[in-house]
Amino acid sequence: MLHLVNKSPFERRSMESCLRFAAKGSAILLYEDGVVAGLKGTAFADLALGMAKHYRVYALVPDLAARGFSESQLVEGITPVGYDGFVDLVAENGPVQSWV
Amino acid sequence: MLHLVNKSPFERRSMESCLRFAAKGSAILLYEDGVVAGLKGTAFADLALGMAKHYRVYALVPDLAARGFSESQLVEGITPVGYDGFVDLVAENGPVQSWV
Amino acid sequence: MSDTEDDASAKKFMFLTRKAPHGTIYAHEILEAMLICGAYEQDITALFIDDGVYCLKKGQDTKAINIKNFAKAYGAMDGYDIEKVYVDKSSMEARGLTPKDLMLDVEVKTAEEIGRLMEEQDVIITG
Amino acid sequence: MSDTEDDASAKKFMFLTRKAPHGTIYAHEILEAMLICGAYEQDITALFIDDGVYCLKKGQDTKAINIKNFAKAYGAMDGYDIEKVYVDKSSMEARGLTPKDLMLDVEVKTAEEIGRLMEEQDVIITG
Amino acid sequence: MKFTVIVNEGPFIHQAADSAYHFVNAALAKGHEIERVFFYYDGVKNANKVSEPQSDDRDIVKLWGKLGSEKGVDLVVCVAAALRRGVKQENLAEGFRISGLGQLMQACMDSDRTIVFGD
Amino acid sequence: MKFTVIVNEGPFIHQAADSAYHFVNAALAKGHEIERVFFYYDGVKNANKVSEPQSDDRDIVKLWGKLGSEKGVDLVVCVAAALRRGVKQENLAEGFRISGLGQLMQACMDSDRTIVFGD
Repeated sequence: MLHLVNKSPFERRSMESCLRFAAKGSAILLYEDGVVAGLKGTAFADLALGMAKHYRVYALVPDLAARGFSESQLVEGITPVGYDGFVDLVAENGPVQSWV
Repeated sequence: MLHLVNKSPFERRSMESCLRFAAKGSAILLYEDGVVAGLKGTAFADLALGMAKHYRVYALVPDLAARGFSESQLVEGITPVGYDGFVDLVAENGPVQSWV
Repeated sequence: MSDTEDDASAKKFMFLTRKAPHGTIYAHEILEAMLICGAYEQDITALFIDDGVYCLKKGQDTKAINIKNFAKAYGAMDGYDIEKVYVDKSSMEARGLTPKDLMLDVEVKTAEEIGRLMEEQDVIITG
Repeated sequence: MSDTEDDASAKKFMFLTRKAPHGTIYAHEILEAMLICGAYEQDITALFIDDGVYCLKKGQDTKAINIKNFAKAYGAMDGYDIEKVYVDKSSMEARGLTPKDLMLDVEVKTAEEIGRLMEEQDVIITG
Repeated sequence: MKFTVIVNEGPFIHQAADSAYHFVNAALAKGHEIERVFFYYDGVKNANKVSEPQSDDRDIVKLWGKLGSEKGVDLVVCVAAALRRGVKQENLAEGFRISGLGQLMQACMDSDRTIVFGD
Repeated sequence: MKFTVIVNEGPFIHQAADSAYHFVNAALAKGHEIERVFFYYDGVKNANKVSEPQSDDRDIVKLWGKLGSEKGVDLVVCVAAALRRGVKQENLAEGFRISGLGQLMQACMDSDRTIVFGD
């Protein structure tokens, strides 16, 4: 299945919740303010690295760019996608749980 | 001064932020979903006890009651207040910072 | 168990409550959606995790905040054949709550069980 | 330093940004309020803490999300005599940001200094 | 004392509008003055008179309106925030008025305390 | 595939409406069908035609409306959520229609995927 995380882990605990419940191997897409969870050099970078080992983790490039970051700043193992990739993730991984 | 915390610490990190910045001795009012931060027996109860030692901590009774809790379930050192007490806290402790 | 489970055309709907009551309207309006959906003979699961478990707390009294106490309507779920009502063990424990604190008979599930339950759904409605 | 600091009738206003840009409108509308307030010759402090520090990140490009890039307007603060622009050290460090990553010259303050700064205000406007 | 109250969120979705309303009433009951209630962000939606809550729930728009028309509390909706969100003179509830951010500044300057209610 | 999209938040204040809009466009471009976009909670405010954004910003209400009137995407506003929030036939933007939660259920039943966009 696909889990969607749209909030900064610095502000809310929704990513923690996602990781507590999501079965290993699921897909997780970081988008909107959630993209900062995937960046190198932050207090959550180690968590992001760990996530990328147990899940298929993606980050939405339009949201990264809007916040002044590029895909090269994502930790290893996180795959950058566009809105078309977002659509593919939904099509290929049902059902979808939004951690709003 | 007076700090207002209206969010559950289980959902957001606004109480953590408040405690990071608020000068010792300030007043802190827990209200709305924030009242659960003051309850005994939760994962945040120790933090609440510590808060009550370094700050003057209050919790809004109408919001406790709405969520099915009573003032006797607050950890030691947190003072229950009504909306009138909320007004007094504002009047007696300026300025006011809302950790929304 | 609901009859609709044996109906091959029925879809699996999960209504997921993760927010505390009264501070925001999310839990209230998920409940409204779930009760309407009860009429459609689908296979419905009501799941309460994170601060959503507070929605089922006994003794909520909203008079002093003058907000409609929607929590009373959880009792109507049974009448709509919504019988799969689950709460998350870790969420309950973190909040110091036990099933005795709740207004409904619920089944307590582990996070792992809930993760699997999510995977089985066709639709997860949350807010 | 601003002239208004010496004006005894001027009040101390803090405009506090704690939310990331674009995911919500809060930071954008605080900035709009702050720029209007610049005309009132009060003693204004612009403070960025928590995810608010992301608002000052260089190189924001909102074309692909088709949302107005309000971040460009931070540059206008200077023209409105808003010269006290502070960011929180701990918020910057947690996000791996340094002043070089930011679009403005800012002064980095510790949480303790910021706590004291808050105490000195007459008004704190946030959202 | 004189208070300015800022309401950042619309009715029903967040408790902010309710908390602000109860705070204002409690302040008045204690003999304080409300210099102004300023509705900013989604708070401007507290002034949308088309709103029709469930009959057994509180009607926040009307409750605010009464504070304005009966107790003379100055309820100001930010024009910039309101335009964006579809609140204009044509759907403005009784008791409110639409004006600019200057009204917020002036109220804060003339008050002893400013309190923000938000999400 | 057939998708149902649920929008939980109003325009401007949260990115949810924008993200949903971009998702719907990307899905259509890839040849998927949008069974329905259902506006719930504050999401109903996406259909308020009185909304007037800044001239240099996107106009989400109009963007949605075009998807409805030009591409035939079914844009349904929940009547119960809308009444509470002051969205009615009189201020409903072009391209939207108001209906009940049954329209959400039916869409989910007829779709391969349902995706929620929220705060």
